[in-house]
Amino acid sequence: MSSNLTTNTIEALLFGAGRPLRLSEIRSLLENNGIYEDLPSIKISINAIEERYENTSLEIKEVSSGYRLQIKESFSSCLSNLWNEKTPRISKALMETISIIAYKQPVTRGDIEDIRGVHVGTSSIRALLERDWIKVSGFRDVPGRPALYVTTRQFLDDFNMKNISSLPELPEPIDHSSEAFLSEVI
Amino acid sequence: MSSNLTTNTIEALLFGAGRPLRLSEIRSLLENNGIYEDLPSIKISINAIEERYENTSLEIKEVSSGYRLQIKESFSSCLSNLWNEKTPRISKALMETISIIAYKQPVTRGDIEDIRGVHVGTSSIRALLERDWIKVSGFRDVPGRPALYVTTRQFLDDFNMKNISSLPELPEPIDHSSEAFLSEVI
Amino acid sequence: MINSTQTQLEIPMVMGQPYETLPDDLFIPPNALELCLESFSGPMDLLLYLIKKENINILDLDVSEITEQYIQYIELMDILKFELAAEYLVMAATLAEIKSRMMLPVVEAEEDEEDPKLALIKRLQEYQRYKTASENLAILPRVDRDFFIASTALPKIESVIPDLEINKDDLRDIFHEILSRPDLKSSHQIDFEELSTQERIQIILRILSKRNIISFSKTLRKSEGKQGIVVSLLASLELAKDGHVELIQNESNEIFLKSKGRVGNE
Repeated sequence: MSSNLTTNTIEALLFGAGRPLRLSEIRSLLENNGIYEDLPSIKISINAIEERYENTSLEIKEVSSGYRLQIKESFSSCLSNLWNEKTPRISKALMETISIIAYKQPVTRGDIEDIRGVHVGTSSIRALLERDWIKVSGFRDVPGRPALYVTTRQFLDDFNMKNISSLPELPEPIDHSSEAFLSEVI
Repeated sequence: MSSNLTTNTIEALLFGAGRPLRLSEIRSLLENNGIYEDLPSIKISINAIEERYENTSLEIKEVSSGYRLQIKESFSSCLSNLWNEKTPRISKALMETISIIAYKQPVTRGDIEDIRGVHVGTSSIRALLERDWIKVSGFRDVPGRPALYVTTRQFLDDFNMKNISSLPELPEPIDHSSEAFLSEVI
Repeated sequence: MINSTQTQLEIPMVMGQPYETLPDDLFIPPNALELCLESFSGPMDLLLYLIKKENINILDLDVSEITEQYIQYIELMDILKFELAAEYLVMAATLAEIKSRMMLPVVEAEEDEEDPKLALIKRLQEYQRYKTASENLAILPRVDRDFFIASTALPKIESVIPDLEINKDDLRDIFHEILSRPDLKSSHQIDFEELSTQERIQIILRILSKRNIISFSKTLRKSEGKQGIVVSLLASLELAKDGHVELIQNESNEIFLKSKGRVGNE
C-alpha cells in the first residue's frame, strides 16, 4: 500500500513536470528518490489524488502520454479572460528556444543552453509544453537521462506548416561564408 | 463570505495564470466572471486554499508579484531528478555582481567594477538581464551616460521574497569608527 | 533536501582536466589548490582569501607578507596557464607600491594624498561586505534549485487566440542569428601573435576596396570568439579615427563600415 508520502511525492512530480507522466516514468522517478512501488500501487496513489481534488478546481486526467493534472473544464471561461486580456506575447528568449528545438530536434535543455550560451529556465520549457508546441520524445542515454524535446503537430499548425521539412531553409552559416570571405581577400 | 466556488475559481486562476497574481488582480478577474468579492474575502479564500494543501505537496506563497502555488521544498530533490541535469549553477562572480546590484541599486557597471576590482563583462550583465533579474532603470548623468541597473520583481520572486527588504542584511563595514582607526595606523 | 551548491569544493580544472600534480619547483601552501584557484572571482577575492588563511584581521594587514604570497599565487596561475586578467597584475603592482613605500624612510606625507595602504584596506572591507552578502544570497532558497513552481494543464479555452505575431520565417531568422553569434563563452588563451589589429585593418581595407560597405559582423570569424570581436572593433575604430571609414548603425543595431573613398588598392 502506498503511504501519504508516496502519494504526495507523485503529486509533486505531476505538478512539477509540466507534462504528462506515464506510470512507468513515475515509478523510476520514485526509485531515484528511494521510494520503491509497483505500478498498481502507483495507480492507487493516483486514485487517491483524484479523490483529493474532488471538490477543488483540479482533476487528474489520463491522456495518451500519461497522467496529468489539469484545471476542470468548468473554469475555462474565467481563464479565457485571463488569457485574452494579455495577448500571449512570446519573449525573445522563448522564440530562441523554440527555434533551436525546431531546427535541431531532438534536443535536451542542456543542448539549448549550450547553443544559446545562457541559462534556460524550466519556466521557458514549461511555457512551450503548456502551449503544446513541444513534447518529450524520449531521454538521452547519458547520466541524468535528460529529456529530449521535439516539436508537436500543434506547433506545425500554429506556424502554418504541413510538416517539419516546411521549415524555411537556413542560409549558409555566416561564419563559413565570412571565413571564406576573409580568406578570399587575404 | 466567500463560497467554495469562489475559492475554487481563485485556485483555478492561480494555476491558470502561470505567474503570481495580486489580490487586486484576482478581484478584477473574478469580476469579469461575475463574482464580486472584496479583498479581505479573497484573502480568506487564499487562506482556505492554504489549509486545503496542508497535507499535500503544495503550498501557497506570497512573493513580490503576488500569490503563487508552489511545491513544498521537501519534494525538491525528486523534482531536480525530473528536470535532471545539474542544478543551475550560478558562478561566484555572477552572485557577487547581482548582490551588489541588489544592495546598492541603482548602480552602473563601473560601480560594480569598483567594488569587485575586476572587469565586469557584458556576458554577466546579459546573463542577469536574460534571467530577468535586473533591468535598466535609467542612465547616470555623467559622460558616457552609463546604464543604471536595478533588480526586478522576478528576482525577488525567484528567491521567494516579498520585497527587497527581505534580503538578508548587508554586513556592516568591519570597523565603524574607521576614522579613529585611520589615525591609529598612520 | 536543499541542494546547496555553495559548499562544494571544486577541483581545479586545467584545460578541462582536473589538476592533480603540482609543479615541484614551487612551494604551494597546503589546501591551496583545492581551494579552487580558478574560482577566485578576482584579485580582491584572492587577497581576502590570503588574509583569511593567515587568520589576521584586515585591519592588521601585513603588506609585505601578503604581497609575497599574492605574487606566488599569480606566478602559480601563470604556470598553470590560467588566463590571468590584467586586474590581478594591477593588484600586484598596488601591493608592491605599498610595500616599497613602507620600506622608505618615513617622510611627511602630503596631506591630500591618501595612504594607498589605507585605501586598499577600505576597498577590501567594502568588497568583503558584498562578498559575504553574495554568499548569503547564494544559500537562499532559489527557484528551480530549492523549490519548484506548481503547474497544471489548462482546460480547453474557448477564446479567440490572437494571431501569432511571428511566423516560420522568424524562426529561421532567429535560429540563424543564434548560430552566427560569436562564441562568447568559450575560454581562450591570449596569444598576441595570433590576431593582430594591424593585420585586421589590412584585411578590412582590402574588403572595402572591392565593395563600398560591409557590416561589422562580416569582419568577424566565428572561431576567433571574443578576441576576434575585439580585434575587429579596434581595427574599425582605428580606421574611423584615421578617416578611412565611417561607422554607421542602423535600426537593427548592426554596425556598418562605410568606405570614405580614401581606400586605395595598396
